[in-house]
Amino acid sequence: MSYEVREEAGKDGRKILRIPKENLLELMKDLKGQGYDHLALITAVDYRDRIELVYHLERSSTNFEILTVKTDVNDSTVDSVTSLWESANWDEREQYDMMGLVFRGHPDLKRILLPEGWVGYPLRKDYDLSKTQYVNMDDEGNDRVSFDPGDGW
Amino acid sequence: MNLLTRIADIFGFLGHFPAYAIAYIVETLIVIIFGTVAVAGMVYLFRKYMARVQIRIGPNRVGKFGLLQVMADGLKLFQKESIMPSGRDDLAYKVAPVMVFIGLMMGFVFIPYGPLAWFGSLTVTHSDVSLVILFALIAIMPIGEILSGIASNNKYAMLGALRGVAKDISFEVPMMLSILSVVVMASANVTNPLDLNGIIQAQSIPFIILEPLGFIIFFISMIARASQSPFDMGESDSELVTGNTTEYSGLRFGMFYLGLFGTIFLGSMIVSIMYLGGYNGPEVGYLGFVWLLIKTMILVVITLTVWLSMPRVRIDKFVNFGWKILLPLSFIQLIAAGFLTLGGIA
Amino acid sequence: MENGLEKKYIELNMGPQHPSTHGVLRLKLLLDGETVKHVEPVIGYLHRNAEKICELDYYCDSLIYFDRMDYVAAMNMEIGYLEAAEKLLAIEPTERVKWIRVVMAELGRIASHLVWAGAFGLDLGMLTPFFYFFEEREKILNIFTEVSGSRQETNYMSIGGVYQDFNDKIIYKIREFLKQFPKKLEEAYSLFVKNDIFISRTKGIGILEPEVALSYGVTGPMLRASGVPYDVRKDAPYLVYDKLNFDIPISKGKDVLSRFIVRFEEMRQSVKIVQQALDKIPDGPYFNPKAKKSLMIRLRGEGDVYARTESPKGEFGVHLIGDGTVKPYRVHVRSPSFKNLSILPYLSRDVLIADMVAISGSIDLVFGEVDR
Amino acid sequence: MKTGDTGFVTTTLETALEWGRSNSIWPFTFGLACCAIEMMATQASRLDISRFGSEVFRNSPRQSDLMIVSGTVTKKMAPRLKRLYDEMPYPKYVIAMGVCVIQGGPYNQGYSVVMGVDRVVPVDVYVPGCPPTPEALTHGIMLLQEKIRNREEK
Repeated sequence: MSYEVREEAGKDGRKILRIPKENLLELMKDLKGQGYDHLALITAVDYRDRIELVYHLERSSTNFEILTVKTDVNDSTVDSVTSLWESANWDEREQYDMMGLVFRGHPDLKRILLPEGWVGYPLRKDYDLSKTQYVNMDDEGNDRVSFDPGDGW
Repeated sequence: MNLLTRIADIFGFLGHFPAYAIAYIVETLIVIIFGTVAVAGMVYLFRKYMARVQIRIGPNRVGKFGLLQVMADGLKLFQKESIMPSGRDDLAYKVAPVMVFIGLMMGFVFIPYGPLAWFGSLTVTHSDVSLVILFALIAIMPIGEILSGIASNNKYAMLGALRGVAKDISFEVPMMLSILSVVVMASANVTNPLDLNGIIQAQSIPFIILEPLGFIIFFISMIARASQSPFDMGESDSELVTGNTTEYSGLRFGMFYLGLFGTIFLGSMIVSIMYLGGYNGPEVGYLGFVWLLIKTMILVVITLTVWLSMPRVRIDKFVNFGWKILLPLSFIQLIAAGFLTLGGIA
Repeated sequence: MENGLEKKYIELNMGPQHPSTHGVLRLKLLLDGETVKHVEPVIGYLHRNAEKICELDYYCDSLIYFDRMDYVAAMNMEIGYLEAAEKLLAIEPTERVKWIRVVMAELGRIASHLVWAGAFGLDLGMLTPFFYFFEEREKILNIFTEVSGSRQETNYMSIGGVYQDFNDKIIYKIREFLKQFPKKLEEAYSLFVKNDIFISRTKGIGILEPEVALSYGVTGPMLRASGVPYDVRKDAPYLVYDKLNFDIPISKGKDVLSRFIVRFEEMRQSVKIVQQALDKIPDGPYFNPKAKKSLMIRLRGEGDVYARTESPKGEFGVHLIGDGTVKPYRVHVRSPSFKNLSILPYLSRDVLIADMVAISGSIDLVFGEVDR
Repeated sequence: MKTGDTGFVTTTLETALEWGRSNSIWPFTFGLACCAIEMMATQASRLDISRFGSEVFRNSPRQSDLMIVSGTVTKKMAPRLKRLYDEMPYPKYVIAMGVCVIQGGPYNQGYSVVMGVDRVVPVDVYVPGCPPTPEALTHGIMLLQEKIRNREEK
């Protein structure tokens, strides 16, 4: 192994691997090779100084036992794992939408839940809830986001 | 003495020709009113029946037992704003619902209703080829539906119209073949087998007993003609919103709505004339019309039950079914009809 | 779509309001006549920022947002959240509570599958079964009303316990329901599977190979219909599922029909589970005294947990992080419908529109959960 | 209240038309969220709004009279909802079902929910609850009927 993995135990007894961001894709490839064929979830947690990216993997051969992989992201870019699991596609789009993480190598990285053009990433801790944004639609059905209450709802 | 001559008698002081002209118009109006009321009654019945099947109550607040429900619907549709989509083909858009409505009502005019008590025969007009005219008239309706889909500049409507075309051509041929077998069988007994009256008179044994296969083919075709479930691909709610009528509102939609139920009623009537002996029955001279109505209502209830319990057929499967199963079967029953006729059974 | 070929295709926009999109799904279709060439699901029309406002509320308050995620199976959602929250706050529910929760979860599963079956019938153009299923569901909602006071979004459970103990009346009601339900279920089942048109609409449609399903993260009845026997209740038992005797139905058919059959079999299994659980409920408190109502908002948790439960749609995971305050630091939900929906473009390549509707119906979408 | 100068005939006609309008409210199949399931339950056997003439759920906005906004209206959905409302022909009515639709409900501290659908379309009847029971929605429809009969202009 050319990368270092720190192992931790979670509060609920899960095995957690912590890996530097650079080696993430490498580790994921290895894990896929070890039979982790089910990517259950990609989560991100904003700790203000860094964003922690969490992958929950499951292995169908051994009763879907769970393995968590964590990595810290400081500059909000990270390698995409869509080439390994198809399910990463929408998950990564969601994290891009909600947390502003940019996944390198993602085939179609755009907002998934919020309208195109939304300002800010809502699940970040520094997102300002008091600034209301308004959405309107043009004739082609594209969304238009603005801060002007007269334009949209 | 039939209804027509009775009406003509009332206007007899005008002379022979004007009296009959007025009588024709009046009776046509009567038939159209009858048609509308019958269809409205059927809508009410359908709603009550549907509610019954679905462990509900159905309309019961408007008038006694909700009898006026359909009237309320009609009044409402009458005063609804009629939104017309931009980019429509104006003439076709406006003509389409009228075509459906007129086609339906004209169909009612050519039906031999049979005699009823004092009124005598209720039939409006006679023709030696009323069968041909009737089917020519109800063939107008699908054109209206297709036109509505193409004209309203909406993709759902367009797809609905395309499906309608695919559906119509795939059952039309078997339907016509089964009509042909009816004509063949009728020609053994009567001299005017192209007249609906002749067909009824030929059925001392109802054709459903002689030709059950033909009956089934014709009945399926009639359900498909009414474009109701399971053959409602044209206006399939869950796929194409409401298909060809998506862009229609108000009274224009009301015409389509009436057209849908009216076709079920008219179709059942035609089936009962072609295969169940129409107004034949005990006391024909007095109760003929009642027999026709009873037979029709039985078929209507069967049709509605099918509507309520069947999922929609996929369009390509239906086209396959039409060409690969219905068509060969209709040839078989045509040959069978020929043998029956030659063997002197019919 | 390569070089200008798409000019030939019809672009059709289905939704966000469309009768068969089960809420607010929008599908951008490219059609070649009736054949679907490409589907792009657009979601987010029901994005209600649940994950964000969970961070603004106390641990016990977040429950209501979970109720409204999979809004047809609120009980299962509550269990999903509480599995995580109780682990994080180190409050173990009492033994009786666990059994009560199992009963409620399985009733919720039945209710959810009933709604699905009704809506699926509507998708295929079958009007009547919808009413039969809703009539049965109504009876389950009566039980829910009896225990919680609310029909659909029950908010019955709470950290460390449930809102109200089971009494004789509730147990009697559940037993009454169980007595007549299997017969009604079989009746409705035969309405579908004995119908040739239904079979022809579902058999061999939307074939989903197990490897693909796993790669897309599909779980629940969708995955089991593809032949993978993954059920959190068996593979990583929570509550008291390890003490109950039930089977995980799987099917080798991989198509829409087998998804239908699997869901119906699940309902039968749920009936079995409820019956067993009712017989075995132990006596005891229905609330962990550590989680007294007056202390509820002062509960503090630290660390991070990921709890999986089996919701009617599939693996429902809650990733909960506490920073030692009275409010969660981050809540993230693995919503099974979200993952199951992502396979729609794969399944509906080169199928007819009618089949695409059947496939999207077989996924069992609930938008509260897809968009959160 | 406006009766016009033509007197009796107009009034009678108006009454008849109002009678027709109020007894034939065809709702629009428009489900957004949780409340949509309760709307379906209202349609189903137990409560059966077909008794009031609201049986025909039309899928096309062109053919419906009543939009039951059932469930949270998000900002992404609001423009679409507005467009669907515009596509409905007059006279048209709106029932706001559930607190989310009335004022944002439990989600009103968030960023993506519209604080009440009355900012988007005019509402005739508000039915509170989360979600309102089918009984409540039925009551809402009856209130709407009453409102139509009493000629309350929007």
